[in-house]
Amino acid sequence: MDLAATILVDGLIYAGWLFIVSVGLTLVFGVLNILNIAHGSLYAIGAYASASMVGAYFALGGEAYPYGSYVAMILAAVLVALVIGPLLERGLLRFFYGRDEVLNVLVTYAVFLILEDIMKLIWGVNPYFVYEPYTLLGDVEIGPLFYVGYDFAVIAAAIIVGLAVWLSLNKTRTGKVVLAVIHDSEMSQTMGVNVQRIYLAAFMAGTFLAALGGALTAPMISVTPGLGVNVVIVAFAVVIIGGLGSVPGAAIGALMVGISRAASVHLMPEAELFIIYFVMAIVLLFRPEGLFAKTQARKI
Amino acid sequence: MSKGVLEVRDLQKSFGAVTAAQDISVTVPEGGVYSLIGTNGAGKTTFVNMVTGYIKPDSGTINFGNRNIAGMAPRQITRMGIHRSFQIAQLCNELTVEENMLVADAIHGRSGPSFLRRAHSAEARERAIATLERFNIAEHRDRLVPELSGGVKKLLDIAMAMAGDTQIMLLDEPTSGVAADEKFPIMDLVMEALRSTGVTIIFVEHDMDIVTRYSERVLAFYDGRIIADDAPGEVLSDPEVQRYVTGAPA
Amino acid sequence: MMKSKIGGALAATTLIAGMAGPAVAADDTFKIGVITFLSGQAAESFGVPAWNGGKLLVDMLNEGGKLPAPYDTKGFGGMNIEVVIVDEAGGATKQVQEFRNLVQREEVDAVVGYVSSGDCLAVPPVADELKAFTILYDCGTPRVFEDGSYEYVFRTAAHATMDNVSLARYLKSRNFDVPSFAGLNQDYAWGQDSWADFTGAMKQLYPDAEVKTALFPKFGAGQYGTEISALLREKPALVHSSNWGGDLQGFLIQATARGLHKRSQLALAAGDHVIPQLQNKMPDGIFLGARGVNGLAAHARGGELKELTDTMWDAYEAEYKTFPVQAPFRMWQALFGLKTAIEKAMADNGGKKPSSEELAAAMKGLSWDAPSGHIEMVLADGHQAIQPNAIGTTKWNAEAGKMELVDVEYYDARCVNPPEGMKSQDWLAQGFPGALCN
Amino acid sequence: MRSNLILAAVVAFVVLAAGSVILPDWAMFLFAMALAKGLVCLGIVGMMRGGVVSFGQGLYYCLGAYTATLVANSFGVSDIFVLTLLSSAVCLLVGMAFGPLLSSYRGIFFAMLSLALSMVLYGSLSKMSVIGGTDGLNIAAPTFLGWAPEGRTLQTALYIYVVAIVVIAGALMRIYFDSERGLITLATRDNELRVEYLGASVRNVMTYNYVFGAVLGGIGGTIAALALGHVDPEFAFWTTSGEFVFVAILAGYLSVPAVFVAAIILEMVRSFSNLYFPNTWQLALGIFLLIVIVVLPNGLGSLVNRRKGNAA
Repeated sequence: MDLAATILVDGLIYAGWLFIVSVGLTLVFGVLNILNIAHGSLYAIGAYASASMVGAYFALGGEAYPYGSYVAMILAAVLVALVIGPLLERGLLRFFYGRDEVLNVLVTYAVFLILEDIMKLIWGVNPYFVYEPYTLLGDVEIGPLFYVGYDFAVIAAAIIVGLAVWLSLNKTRTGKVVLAVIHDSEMSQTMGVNVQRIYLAAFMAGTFLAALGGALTAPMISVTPGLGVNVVIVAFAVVIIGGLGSVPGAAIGALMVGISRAASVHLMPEAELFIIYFVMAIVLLFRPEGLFAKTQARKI
Repeated sequence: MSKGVLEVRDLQKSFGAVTAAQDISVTVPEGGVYSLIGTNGAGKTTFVNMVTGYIKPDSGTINFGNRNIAGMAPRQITRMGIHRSFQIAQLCNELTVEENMLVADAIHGRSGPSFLRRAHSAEARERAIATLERFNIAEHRDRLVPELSGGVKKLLDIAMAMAGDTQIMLLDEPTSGVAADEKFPIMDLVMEALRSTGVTIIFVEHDMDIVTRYSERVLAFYDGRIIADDAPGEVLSDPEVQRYVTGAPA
Repeated sequence: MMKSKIGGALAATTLIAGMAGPAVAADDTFKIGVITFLSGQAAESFGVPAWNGGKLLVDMLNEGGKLPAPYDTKGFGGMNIEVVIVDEAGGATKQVQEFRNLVQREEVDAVVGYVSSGDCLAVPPVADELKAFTILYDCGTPRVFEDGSYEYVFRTAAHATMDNVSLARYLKSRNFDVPSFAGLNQDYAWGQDSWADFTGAMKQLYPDAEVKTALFPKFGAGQYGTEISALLREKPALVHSSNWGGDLQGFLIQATARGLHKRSQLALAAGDHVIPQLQNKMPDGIFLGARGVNGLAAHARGGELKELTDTMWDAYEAEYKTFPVQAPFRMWQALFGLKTAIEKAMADNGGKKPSSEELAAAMKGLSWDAPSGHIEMVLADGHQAIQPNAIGTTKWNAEAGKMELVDVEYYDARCVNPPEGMKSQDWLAQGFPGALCN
Repeated sequence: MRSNLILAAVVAFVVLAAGSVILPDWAMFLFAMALAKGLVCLGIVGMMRGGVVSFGQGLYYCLGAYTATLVANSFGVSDIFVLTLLSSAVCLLVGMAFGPLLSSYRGIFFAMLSLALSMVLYGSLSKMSVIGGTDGLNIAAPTFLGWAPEGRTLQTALYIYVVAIVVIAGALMRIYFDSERGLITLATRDNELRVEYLGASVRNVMTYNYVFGAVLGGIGGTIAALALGHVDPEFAFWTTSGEFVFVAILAGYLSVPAVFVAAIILEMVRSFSNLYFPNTWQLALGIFLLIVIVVLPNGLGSLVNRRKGNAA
């Protein structure tokens, strides 16, 4: 298969993963106006949870229906969202709404540090493996190259997540309210929207998406401490490029980063490290608020 | 043409489908008090915003001091002597009234703002307080902005705009957000303070009593156009103005 | 006058600092500071297993008589061993501060530590400044003693050049045909240096092998899909990787799933430590080293060190339910070296607890036996160890249910390490002058 | 008023310098490092007064450190004054190059763009094996106008040097904060529109603060490098910058000395939690950060320097 096609496929696979890990970040920022550094930790927790769940699933004789392991993975993400989401939002973040953006970044930085060690206390430092789901879907042969079916499942998952988020934002009543809050929380408050519940819902959704990212990644890596550190920076870049708070932006950002990274790995490996910051810098130079940023004119 | 004259020619501005200004042409000679009337969205504030650089006109010229200032940055226009106040008073909420004044003083201060000269120096504070006294708000000097009444905020907003040498002063709804019984006292204060400096005054106003009481000339806006430009009496008795602006016969 | 108020606050903090008094080690205890990774990526692969091994050995020594001679005496020269452990995570800046705290606040008698090459470069100058006896037990970069020379600093493990030279020699001695090769290494000094060493060695042994692509994914990237595609397209005969820990595990899982190991021979410079986790997910037929005769290679070696090796091996397996990989072996050889040096010094000074000077004098040019073989401090004027190395091929033993190392080749220390006074890069460039291979 | 400042500076210098006598060696080193980092944070505080926070001060911290190291290693310059001057000059130039570019960004975008810049430096340095890549480089102990102390004397000399620079920089920044431009900066944080309509350039304000931050960062980096004897790309990593920001927030923008106290407190907490909780020091640090943010929303400075009227 010719190079361009390879780059495209690799780029899409990576972009799919990127989108899943960043869309939650952008959603949370859009609604709570908090750039959540702990997003990476939630991703890691999702990975650990999924590893444990799938492990347990097979330990309880899941071999009979191996495909059930995918359900276990998603359940893991749901579980993380249900437990940690409310804990963080109700227990901590709600006290910082309306405070300075950068201060809030620090709050989540602290959360990030805390979660890093808590994970170690729960799961120890030894790696977890859930290899099975990764190979379950067999190989896909494209020209001379083998891909794992799972890679394309990740792309599919990304598309489903994207559609789900988009639909629930634009086609449901709650979603419309969320959009209203994203646009202007004070105004929607005066309109009698229960912003508190929206915030909680949004944060739990964000947590779920982060955890899902981790859960889906778990089978292709060894789940070890320090997993989240690198993810969050990449996710930042993606949502900054796409425009903070914009779901389609996250998608475009993921595609841009994914494909340009694939291109650099194939064409000039030495540039891989920079490519993401390069894309980000270029975009911000021409669109200081990112591609799809919400821009409200100020009334004077 | 003398330096203080503001000469506006064929200003056009539209936001998407909405036309906010079309063929706006008007000459404002030096000195005197002018008022802009019109319903909301008629184009008064757009006019003020274009003259002061907040909005860039699509086309047309704004000549002042022998230069076309259309599309210049607000601070450049301000430096040329066209100052403005705001519908919503633009103040520094974390600073006291006096400090707000000191900011204005520091910027218009001699030889540009300095890295070394103390902002709270005795001279600076004297100047600041003097200005505050002219607007009769000196007693609030140590209070923070959020503690102030709407009227005092308005006065401070105008007082800050008056720092430095002002040739034209645009007041965007000076009495909006001011208690009804405060409106006239405040207008009296402002007019007295401004007239003494001989600046040209252009103010946007909805209250026709205020318009007739204070302005020598009235520009009536409708649908982005100037539909009348004359002495208050004439303008307010103009049928078109009555239909589109004041609503009822004066 | 807020400045002076703050000044007061500052004086207060000063006092707190002053009050945090150190616990001075008595003469019947020998206090060592141990620095290794307890968090972050390197914890799981190196830091924690290393210290598990270390803790085990310290307890055995404090009890005494648990080990074959000459290590059957109690503690260090009869002194009880006390340990202060510090997490190595956090970068060289933090480590330099922690080192000063260990020496000046905790007043340890010796420091044993450092997996990260960055830390190994940053600490020695401070160690000399403070005249603190320091053993670097794990880190790889040759630069430590090739770019500098230190009085009180010793490295009891061979530097990383050995790993990739051995790998290249292994290919040659098994006359494996390498028309072309590619590399996937972590994008930081370790990966970059390993690749440089490997290509350097290959240039000597396989002059006309073509270098396909050199990939340097970000450290901790986790996702290698794109890199693997690139390797699959290039079809090199051999793929070299010095990845470790999660990065290596992730790469192997994703590479084997896509059949890279069927298309190209995988050669892993330091790969042994992921076997306990990957088990049979590690494909057969991979060439791998353990940065010394460590782990499986040591267990398979036998010889006169069998008793010592098996004692440690069995104790470790009993305690931690898994076999020891490279990291504990390197910690052991450091602690055995320290024991030997202390006891030598005490023999010279009449049994007193040795000072840093006496320890340094004793350690210089020392040689001793460890489970990983005979360690000799012969490089860098007696400050840098050389040790034998081994490379083998993975083979899953289905019935035993464990991974084995077959076709293991052992290399003498002097065959895969440069001679005294020669920088490893020059040694590679000049075709291993003075190498003594059996 | 000015006499007060001078008096305060003298007091601060005496108190700090006293440390060279009171403090045990390890603490003196810790203080020296903390003060050096404090200089970087002072730069961030300067920007905070204008309403922006740089998450990329590691860029200048690292740039200063590498400039000093490379100059020292390749030209054999070891004089601390020369090295400090050189690296602050380099940072000044780089700051003047990026300042105007960044000055039109605000809030999270300013933070993230500055972060991206420092991460690019981090990446580039990691790639340059010639200058040690991620392993970094060592730098020899500095000399002071030809005087080459060793051991405790060297530490003391370094410490006194840092203290002197801290006091001078602190006093200068105080003068700037109290100046007309200082007040305009505060006004900008509050209401940019007003400042523009008073005829001042907001971008200009932002640029100055950024450039000052760059120079302070460079000086801090140089001193840190000389104290550590080692530099590596970690100096520019985002977590390094994150710590600087934390110190700045912990200190708040009201008081200059608070910045350095905050820096010292952080170093203490970090060093002790490292020793007493080797396995959970991140947890300890994180909890400490949270407590501080909750208890002191306006920073340490608000304890000693309530703004007029802010008392409520």
